[in-house]
Amino acid sequence: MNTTDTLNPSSGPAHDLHHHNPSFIKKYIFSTDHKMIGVQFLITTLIMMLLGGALALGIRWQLAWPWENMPIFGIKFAGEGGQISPEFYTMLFTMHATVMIFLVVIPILAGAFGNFLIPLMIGADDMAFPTLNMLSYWFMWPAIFFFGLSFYFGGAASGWTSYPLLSALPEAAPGSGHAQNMWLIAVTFVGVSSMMGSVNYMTTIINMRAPGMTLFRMPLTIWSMFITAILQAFALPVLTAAGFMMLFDRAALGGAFEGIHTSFFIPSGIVVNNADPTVGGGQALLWQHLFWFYSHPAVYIMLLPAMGMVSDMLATMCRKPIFGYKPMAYSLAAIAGLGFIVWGHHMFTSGMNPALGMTFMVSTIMIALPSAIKTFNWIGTIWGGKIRFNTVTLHCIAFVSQFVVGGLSGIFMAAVPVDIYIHDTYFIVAHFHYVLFGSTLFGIFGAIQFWFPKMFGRMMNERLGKIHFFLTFVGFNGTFFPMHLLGVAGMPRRYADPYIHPYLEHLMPMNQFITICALIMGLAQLILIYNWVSSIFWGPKCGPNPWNANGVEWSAPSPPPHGNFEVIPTVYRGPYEYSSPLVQGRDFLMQTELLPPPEPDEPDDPDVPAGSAGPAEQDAPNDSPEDPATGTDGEPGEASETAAEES
Amino acid sequence: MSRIFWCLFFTFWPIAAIVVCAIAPAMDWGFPGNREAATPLGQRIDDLFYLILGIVTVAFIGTMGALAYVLWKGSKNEDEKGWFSHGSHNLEVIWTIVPSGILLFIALYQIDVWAIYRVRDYENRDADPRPTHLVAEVTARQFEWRIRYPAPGKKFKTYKEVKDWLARPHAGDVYAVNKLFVPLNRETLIYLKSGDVQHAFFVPDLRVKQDAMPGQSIDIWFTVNRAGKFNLTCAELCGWGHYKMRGEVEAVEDLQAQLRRLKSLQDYDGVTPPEGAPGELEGATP
Amino acid sequence: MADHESHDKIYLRVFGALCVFTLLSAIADLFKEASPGVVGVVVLAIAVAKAACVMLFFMHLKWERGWKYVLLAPTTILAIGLPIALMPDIGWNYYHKVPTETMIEAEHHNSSAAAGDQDH
Amino acid sequence: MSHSSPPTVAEPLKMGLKMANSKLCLWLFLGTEIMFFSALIGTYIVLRLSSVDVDGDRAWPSNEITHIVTIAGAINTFVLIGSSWLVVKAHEEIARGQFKEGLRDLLLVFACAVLFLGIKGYEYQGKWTRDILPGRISETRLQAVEKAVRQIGAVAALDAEALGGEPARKDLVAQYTQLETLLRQEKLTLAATEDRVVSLTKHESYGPLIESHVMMARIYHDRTRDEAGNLVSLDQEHHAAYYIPYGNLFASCYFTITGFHAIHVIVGMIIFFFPIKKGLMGGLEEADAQYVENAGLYWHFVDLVWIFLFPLIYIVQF
Ligand code: HEA
Ligand code: HEA
Ligand code: CUA
Ligand SMILES: [Cu+2]
Repeated sequence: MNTTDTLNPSSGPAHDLHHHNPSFIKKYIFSTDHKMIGVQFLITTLIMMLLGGALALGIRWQLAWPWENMPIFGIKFAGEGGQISPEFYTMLFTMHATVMIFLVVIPILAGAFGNFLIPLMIGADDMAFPTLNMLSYWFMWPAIFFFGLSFYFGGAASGWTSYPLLSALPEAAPGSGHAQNMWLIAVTFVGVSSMMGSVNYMTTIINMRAPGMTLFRMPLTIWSMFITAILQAFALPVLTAAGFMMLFDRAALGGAFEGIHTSFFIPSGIVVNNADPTVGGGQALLWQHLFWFYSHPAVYIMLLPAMGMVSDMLATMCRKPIFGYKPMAYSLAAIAGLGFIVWGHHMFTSGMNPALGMTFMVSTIMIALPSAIKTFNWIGTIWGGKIRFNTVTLHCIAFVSQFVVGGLSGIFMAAVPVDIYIHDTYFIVAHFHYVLFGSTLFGIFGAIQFWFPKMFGRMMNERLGKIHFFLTFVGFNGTFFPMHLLGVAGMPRRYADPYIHPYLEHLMPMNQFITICALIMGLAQLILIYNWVSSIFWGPKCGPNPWNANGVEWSAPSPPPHGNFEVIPTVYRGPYEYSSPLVQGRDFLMQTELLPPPEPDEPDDPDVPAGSAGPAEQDAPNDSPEDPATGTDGEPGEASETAAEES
Repeated sequence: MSRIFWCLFFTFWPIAAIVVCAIAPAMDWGFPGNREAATPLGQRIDDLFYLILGIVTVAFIGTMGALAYVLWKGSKNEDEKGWFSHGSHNLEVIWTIVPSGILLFIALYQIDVWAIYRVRDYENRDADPRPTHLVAEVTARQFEWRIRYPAPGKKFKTYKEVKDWLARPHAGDVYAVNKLFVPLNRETLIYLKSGDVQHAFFVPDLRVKQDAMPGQSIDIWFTVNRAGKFNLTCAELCGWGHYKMRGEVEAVEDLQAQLRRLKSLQDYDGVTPPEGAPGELEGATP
Repeated sequence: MADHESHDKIYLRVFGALCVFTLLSAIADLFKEASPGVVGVVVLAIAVAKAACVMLFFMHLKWERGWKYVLLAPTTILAIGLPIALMPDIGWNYYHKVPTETMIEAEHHNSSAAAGDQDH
Repeated sequence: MSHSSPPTVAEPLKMGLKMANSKLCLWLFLGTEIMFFSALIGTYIVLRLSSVDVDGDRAWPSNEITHIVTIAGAINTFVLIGSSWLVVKAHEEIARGQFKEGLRDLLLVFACAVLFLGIKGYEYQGKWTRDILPGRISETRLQAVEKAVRQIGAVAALDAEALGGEPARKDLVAQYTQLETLLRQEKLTLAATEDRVVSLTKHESYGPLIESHVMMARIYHDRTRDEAGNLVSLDQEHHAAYYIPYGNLFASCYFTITGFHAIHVIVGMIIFFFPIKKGLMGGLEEADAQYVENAGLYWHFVDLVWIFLFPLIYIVQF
């Protein structure tokens, strides 16, 4: 029931379709329309991606030609003659990772695509709380501002993992005193933004689905967004708490508060840079636990939405129902569930209790299982399809294959004894770029192209798209595949100049090769940006459903008006009825299409109980004996029962 | 046309990946020095690595082969529509059970190695003979390794004695920086500490890595079975000079002789010349 | 929602129970020198009982539908699991803690802990 | 479904839970809050457990030393419980249309929140005056004496007038120099240094300044006066009380946890401010029951956290 909160302006009546023409500022800047917020997120994150990439190129420059003057950027950033100093190098990779993770991947998935797609795909007119949604975007800006300040103060310099005491004692990393504080504040803002987003998404998905959109008729994108939101809601507060603790540990106050700071992570008797010995009694290892308790689920936050979107895109482009819809949904939930109990695999060599390490190892290895199920089901989806080899498809296939590489390298590290050797070497760097760039970003590139018509009512250029794909794929593998070998050769991460160690000298040519490939890949991104921007203005116009897809979003006009749908649509079936024998002359059957009455009971659809297609039943979901969403909180067992009874 | 190109593309690149891996050892892109580990434990780690590499290669070829196959089939699909199938229960079961078997095997198979590397009966450590193998206490600092050996000839009998030695400096201790001597073919026990931030003691040739946690003293043990000098590096970000914490571990037949030499250098009062040539000064604190 | 009066009564009774519980913990506190272990268990049990009262009645969970389990079961597991998972590493000092001045002083200190007066 | 919302006649077609979006969202938000406090409290528990002395025995400072007053905590628990009860009452009354009673109860809730913060502030103040603040606590005897000498140095740097004339200043500076010298000999003369610091407080002109500025002297005196206010003899027991092993860790946990809890109380006050304002202007309506219910849920959560903090911080010895 939709009780109107008179005191809460953000939850107005859900179906108010009388929207008046808003002013420019309300429409494009402080917009509460989920689509505009999504686009705002998208633009912001794409710009940030360029920035993060530029920082990466700085890293690569130093590794290929250590201590040489860096072209272009060197003059801007590095001070003395454009040379990268070791401090600057530390700051480079810290900020590279920070920007890529907190300002690109997380906000582009949840913020941009989550916002744009959730209401459209479930057939709602907007998010449950549009104002909260807007705030979640605008809380990104303080985050960006403080990250910017962090740059200005010299850059946080303890890696994106910020292990104490390097990060907790200002004296330990001279020059990054304020920068580290700004970094922590910024991360807190990202946290607040994500928290606001995630509770909003969960509420929307649970409560705002269009009539007939049962849980098991939701596209996998929605499933993945939902599960991601759960992960965020329950893992992120821990990082926020830890971030506050570290901030208080670092506090340097004056006046009556002189000398007050906490000591959660600071043990006693530590002498850093000839300062007085610390008094504290804290535990440095504690941070790692709290940090990874968030940051491991975070890597799945950075992957699951891409998995969901790729599933939708693959089904559409192969003109085939998704292979094993329910296993796909369950394995998403399983990854999320297991994702909460594996965080210790980042700490195998840190001096953790070996028994605990053993537990974490077993759970980590087992998390490959749901991933394997998903991989096989994607391949199954392609199997027997009528594949359209367009840019979207290529990116999806790249997603699958690169995920396999990244995932399989994860198995090496999950094996503790092997991790003893490869921990903190470039093997790790290879692993996470394969999963973060190779899977997630390829998925995102595909999704940009796929939903572009819905966002702007125009198509993106195919030829440019393919060139971008080719260069990115080749450049990507050229960059990151050799890093596995660097890792096995024992090259540690975060080294400004590995070649002072004799056993690494011979790896310089390989590093130069990597840098050249990274440059190619970086340049290729400019093609994407060009393609994206020019298509907004000059791309060919398209109708509501250019891909002949099934999802609810494709029944809205392109781009959808404020309020999305003329009338709130009714959903009659799952989203993957491609090539259905029920319709002749075309190979798609939209979720919102009402087939003529003599229709049989859709015997081929295992997910929809017989007789559910009739509108009569759909009209009275409130009378159902069970709440349909009772089981939605990552407990698929319950969900399946209740959802089946619902309609 | 373009379909064929992309099918070839996605068929070709996994092959390229495998070829690169296959030629890697020949190109000296493998383990450091292209040699096996210099500790028995490291050799087991290598074996595990190759075992996982094998399993993973099979999985890789399998998935990439399947992917290439379905792509080729799909690109040549002349039917009006795709195959209307929502999946297969049997397949689903197979590809859940088979990988879970493999994964469980990997998980259980290696516990043993981990146990040898790390697990120790702490309840009974007073009875544990291993503390008596104590060789040195290594303290990582920004940006060097400080090493303290017990006085030459000193023997430990119980854990309590070891604990006492660790608690504070003792007369006769031998100090060194960035150069650690360890005995050959005998178990070495090192207590690792950090003087400031977190570091990690990483000797690639020995496949030994352990973080130095501030506030803790962590024991590592290994047996070197190849004489020679090994690079010691720092594997945990510890500040701007992280990359230059270069040290060396040398396995020697007669550790005590080395300690005595270091000791005499340390006691050198500037008048009586120490034994040995100036060249041997390396590894001693001035 | 028919019987508001009875709700009011339930609330009052719950409030009374909570007050009694609080009093009990305050009383238990007096015995903590004698048997700290028992007192600890007792007051924590009281806290759980109090929390249950607040959640069931004041937060209406008693009258809510199935979603309460779906939301609260995982949350509770995670919330309790986190400290438990931290225990082997942080709580129990698996490795040797480097002895510091503080720890050495603490040794003498404990014997003379009860030095202070109750004011504050 | 909220058992209080009035039955709606024509409900819009809707999937999902029969529950207001705002309430659902609030519950989810409480889930995140639970995790937040779980991290803080978990940290406190494990850090406290890990605080051991050289023999591995627990060495967390006792309540007496850290000035934890159980009775204050108990009263605060009572205040919060009472306010929780008042909230549900207010909710019920507003839903029923008894706005006057509802408003009264809301006002009482607000008053309870103020009272809670007042008691909390009183407790904080007790820590503040004894410098039981994170980062400022001496954990060893040496540190405490060093700190005392530093503070005497600060007093000695004041101008002559404040110190009661030029001769007094000269005397104090001389004393300070001597203390410095003593301190450099470290442990050998710790006791002597201590005694000297205490005796400085007897000086007729600058004695009061020392007593109020030098933390060690103050705590020393607090603990060693008899009924008549005279100093009694100093023994080993009293030496111990002005330095607190693991005191900084205690203060870190204590202030962070209770501080975040207090912030939540303040946020709760802000939340209750709106319906109160509306009520004072006579504008409460039945539909506001939903808002009050949601606000109440939040408030009960704040209460819940305190229900666990009270035993964990004030009572349990682990
Ligand atoms: C999107 C992000 C993402 C994803 C999805 C993953 C997925 C996985 N990760 Fe990764 N990881 C990161 C991002 C990610 N990781 C990052 C950023 C870091 C470094 C952080 C830092 O230190 O800075 C990291 C670090 C990291 C470590 C720590 C290494 C170290 O520092 O020493 C470990 C160790 O266990 C690990 C393991 C795994 C495993 C087992 C998976 C599994 O989920 C993978 C499962 C998938 C498959 C296995 C492939 C598909 C399956 C098949 C084809 C079936 C057949 C396979 C078999 C039978 C084996 N990761
Ligand atoms: C989503 C996450 C993500 C992404 C996309 C990337 C992308 C890249 N990363 Fe990153 N990386 C991380 C996450 C990511 N990385 C993380 C988490 C770490 C760990 C940090 C740590 O240790 O703490 C890391 C660390 C890391 C290292 C290791 C540093 C070290 O340990 O010393 C290296 C080294 O080569 C590297 C390289 C690259 C390269 C070449 C790219 C390329 O893909 C980039 C390609 C380029 C672009 C996409 C943009 C193109 C821009 C231009 C052409 C310039 C135009 C400029 C303007 C308009 C301003 N990364
Ligand atoms: Cu020491 Cu890195
Ligand atoms: Cu992880």
